[in-house]
Amino acid sequence: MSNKSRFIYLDHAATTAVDPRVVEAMLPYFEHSYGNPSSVYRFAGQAQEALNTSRRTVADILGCTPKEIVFTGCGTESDNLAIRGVAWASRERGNHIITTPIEHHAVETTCHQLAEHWGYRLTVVPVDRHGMVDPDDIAQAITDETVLISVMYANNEVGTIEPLAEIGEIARKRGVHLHTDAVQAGGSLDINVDRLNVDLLSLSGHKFYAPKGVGVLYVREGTPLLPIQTGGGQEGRRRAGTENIPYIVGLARALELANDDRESEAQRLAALRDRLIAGVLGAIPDAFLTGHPTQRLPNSASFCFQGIDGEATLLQLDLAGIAASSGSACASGEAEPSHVLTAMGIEPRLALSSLRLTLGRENTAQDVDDVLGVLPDIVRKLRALSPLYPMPVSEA
Amino acid sequence: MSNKSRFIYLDHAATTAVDPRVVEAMLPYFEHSYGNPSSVYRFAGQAQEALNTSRRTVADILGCTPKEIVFTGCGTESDNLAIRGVAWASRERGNHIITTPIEHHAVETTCHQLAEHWGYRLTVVPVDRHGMVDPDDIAQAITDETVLISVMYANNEVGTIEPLAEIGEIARKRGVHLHTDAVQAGGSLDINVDRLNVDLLSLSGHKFYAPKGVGVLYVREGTPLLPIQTGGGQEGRRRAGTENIPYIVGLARALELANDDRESEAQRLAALRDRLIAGVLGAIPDAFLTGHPTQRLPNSASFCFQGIDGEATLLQLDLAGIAASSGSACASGEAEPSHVLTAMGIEPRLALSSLRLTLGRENTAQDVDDVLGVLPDIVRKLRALSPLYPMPVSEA
Amino acid sequence: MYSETLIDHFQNPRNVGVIADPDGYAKIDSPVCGDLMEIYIKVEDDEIADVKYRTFGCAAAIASSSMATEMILGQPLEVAEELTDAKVAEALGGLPEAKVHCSVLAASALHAAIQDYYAKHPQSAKAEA
Amino acid sequence: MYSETLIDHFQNPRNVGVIADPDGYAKIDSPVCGDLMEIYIKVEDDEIADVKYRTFGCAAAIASSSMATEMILGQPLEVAEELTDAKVAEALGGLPEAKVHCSVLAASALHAAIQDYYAKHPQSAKAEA
Ligand SMILES: Cc1ncc(COP(=O)(O)O)c(C=O)c1O
Ligand SMILES: Cc1ncc(COP(=O)(O)O)c(C=O)c1O
Repeated sequence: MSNKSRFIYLDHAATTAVDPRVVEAMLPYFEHSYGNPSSVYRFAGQAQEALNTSRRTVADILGCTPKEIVFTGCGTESDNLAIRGVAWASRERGNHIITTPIEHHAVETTCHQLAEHWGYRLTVVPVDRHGMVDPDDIAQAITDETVLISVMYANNEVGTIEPLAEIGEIARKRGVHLHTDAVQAGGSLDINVDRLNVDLLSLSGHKFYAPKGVGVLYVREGTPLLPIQTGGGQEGRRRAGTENIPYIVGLARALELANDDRESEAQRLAALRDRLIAGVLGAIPDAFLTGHPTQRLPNSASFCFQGIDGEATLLQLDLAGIAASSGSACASGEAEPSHVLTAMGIEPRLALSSLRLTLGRENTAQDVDDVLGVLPDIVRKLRALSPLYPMPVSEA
Repeated sequence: MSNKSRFIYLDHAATTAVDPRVVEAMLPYFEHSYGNPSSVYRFAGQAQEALNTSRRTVADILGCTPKEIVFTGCGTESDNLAIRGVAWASRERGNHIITTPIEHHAVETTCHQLAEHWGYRLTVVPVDRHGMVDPDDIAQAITDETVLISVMYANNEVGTIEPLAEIGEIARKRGVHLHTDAVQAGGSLDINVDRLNVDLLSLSGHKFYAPKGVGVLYVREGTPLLPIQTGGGQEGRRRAGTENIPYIVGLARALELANDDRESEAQRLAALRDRLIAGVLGAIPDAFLTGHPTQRLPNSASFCFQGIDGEATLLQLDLAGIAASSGSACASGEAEPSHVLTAMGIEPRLALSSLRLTLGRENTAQDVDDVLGVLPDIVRKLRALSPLYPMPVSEA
Repeated sequence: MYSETLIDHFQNPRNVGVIADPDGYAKIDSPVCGDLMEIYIKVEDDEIADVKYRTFGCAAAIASSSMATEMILGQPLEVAEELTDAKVAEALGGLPEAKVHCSVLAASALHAAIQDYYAKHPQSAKAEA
Repeated sequence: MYSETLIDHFQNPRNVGVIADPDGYAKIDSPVCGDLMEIYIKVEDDEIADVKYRTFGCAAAIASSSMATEMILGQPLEVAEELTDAKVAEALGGLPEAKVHCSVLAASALHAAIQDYYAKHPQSAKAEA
């Protein structure tokens, strides 16, 4: 195995390192202020206080009241609680759910389980070739039976940002609740729930430098929700289980840190992203940007390269010290073309060639240049091996 | 507020401090080996390896294969997954569940939700005055429709240890799956799944010096289970969500540490417990031990004191620097008498007087003696205030 | 969770006890949580000359009892009658939401004892009115 | 995840290319994952005199192709015919479970090319038998 000089992490959409300041904020709650926040003695007050403060911090950033925040065990749980929770609580009202074909598995599989096992009816509205949902399609799909619309805020594979505020307006007019999976947006886009017009919003700590294993579900007051994790009365009876205080503190601290310089950092990352996109498209023939050209996450660059397999590209990059992804991390091991790319009309074999590079806090222009220094060669080499790419004339 | 000399924590059944060795084991996975275990590059191999090793460690202690271990977000989730997961996966086979009246809310509420919302039929077998289930009652309750029996291993409020192996034998003979909530037993009792004869077993890290927010569900191979948290393919498709590697590593390390000196520590704690019980019953009139006199958790002493309210006792102890509980932490805020104590036939007002003292690793004989030094006075003082306790003759 | 005033009344409750031959008496159960308060008053010249109580309940219930009796001891009956749960809670430096019902118990018991006094002493000012 | 041998064959794949006028040829699609392999053989004296391939697929697919061709180059046809996916995987130092199908692709493609050779050269040893 080649041991290249340094390690460049370009898979921030998969997960991020925990920020040292976040670790520091969490540490007191492991060995010292370890009380169970439900306990009545004063010692547990330290944990209660940490829980309350964290809830307020998150609520302030989302522009909601602390009571509307439910801390969960991860982004997946937030999505599950939103969808199953609203669907179950609304069974008397209707059994129709509207969603998109580019949702994360946490939303997609949950909707499909509701359809297969519990008789819910699902409408999956299309997306265009940039992965964009048309709000009119949502409006068309709403029926008297519709109880929930779930449209992600920003896509994890191609970075496309959906027109949530418009969809939210339609949903509100028709009296249907709107959930958004904002897991990829948390920390980098505006997540004010009123500006977004949403009733439920999912976040996951590990996408913005908090640990894996903690999430948030915002639930607008008055939204029907049957708890899906039942037991004690924690989180306003919406999510049972002894609270994970260190991670909740960590999530709040991380969201606060991200929020502090959100706009300037987004600008910095967008500039790096655009340099990366321009560099790749300039140096590599038959390379395509996937996702929307402008309405995309500031840190996300995603491509398809005619004729090669994404996993082979990944391994070559890995051997060059660069961590990248072919799309969704949790789908890996599956060899199927991405459901997101095929929904955007990308032909299955081209979809298999996808490469996602997602930038983060520690990345620099040098990192981008280093990638641009090796990627064209990697693609050329793999194409020379490929029966799906024309042989260069000189060798033919 | 009085500032007594030292702090004595006697609420280990509510939660424990994270062991410094556990914190140390977790730390590398926050800032350094932070990869998403589903990612394909070599960097993520560190996280994958940690996950595999932790799974093996836990499996070895439970006496099962690594594939039978599902890491979850807490004990509550483990209980929910066991009950809802088996019930849902068995809908074709039957809709009857058997449980006990002394289960933790994580089991109790989940069973009741199944009954109320999904048409399952519930049989709650009785317990005797010591909180003990009679295996014959379970045998009687089984019908052709029975798909699951859930009986806790050791009760969190009164410490009674249930005759699981016998119940498991009956369940196996009748082809019904047996789940046990072993959250209070983890780290202190034998949790070998074959000796216990169980098909599903729940653990929660924070009861044995790992953090709050991580649990285990053991699922015997061949047990039907519909996932209740859906999304990516993690945990053998039984529990979606990016894995919380630091906590999983921490849980495994903590279980290993507890297992290393489990028997000697249990003996030490049982001696302290017995000294505490004898001291309380000897010094305080009209005091009763709740739970089984011998078949009880080594660290658990629980009482009722005629004529006083448990919460008042707790606050007096708190003011004396002693953290104790009136029963279940997650029920606090509720003013109802414990469902566990009333199921044991304890009259509601007596049940309101309950006090639970649960010992742990850092407790010493001195701690016990300090409690014995203040508790009788506290009870005497509160009784002098109580219209439910006869006035001392001298004052009358 | 609890104020220092409340803790003080809990640890050093005022006016605990019984009055052997009270002018007014009441025993009140809390419907919410099983708390129980027994209260005795002595009335002289339409003033609360003495008050004693015993309470079964949590710290908030005990402190509310103590505070309520202290607030009305030596007061004219009509002043005592104006005592409300909110005033008791305020005097205690506030109560956690889940504990507000405890102050209601104390105020209710006191009012019941005064009613009992009026019932047994029809010649008293209020009863006359 | 991958052995050093596999990584070596992935980074320096042997026998890549096409043969303009092959004696045997096959193009095989993996039903599992969309991988695709094209293989060309030249046969002389019932031996694999030359072999070339091109593969679309992951690292395991590419390395399996490389290893499989290396294993049969210069071998008698009947030896080449005995090549199995298990032997390829073993020579690569093992494959992760999810990648075993990649070695199947390489072995299948090779066998198909040999069949193609027999079909086109009915006078060959095997075809005669
Ligand atoms: C868009 C999106 N939704 C949901 C999730 C699931 O979050 P978690 O891994 O915290 O369960 C992820 C990432 O894994 C994601 O990218
Ligand atoms: C017996 C029992 N089961 C389940 C739980 C729930 O575990 P967790 O707090 O990890 O959700 C607890 C403790 O809280 C418990 O004591």
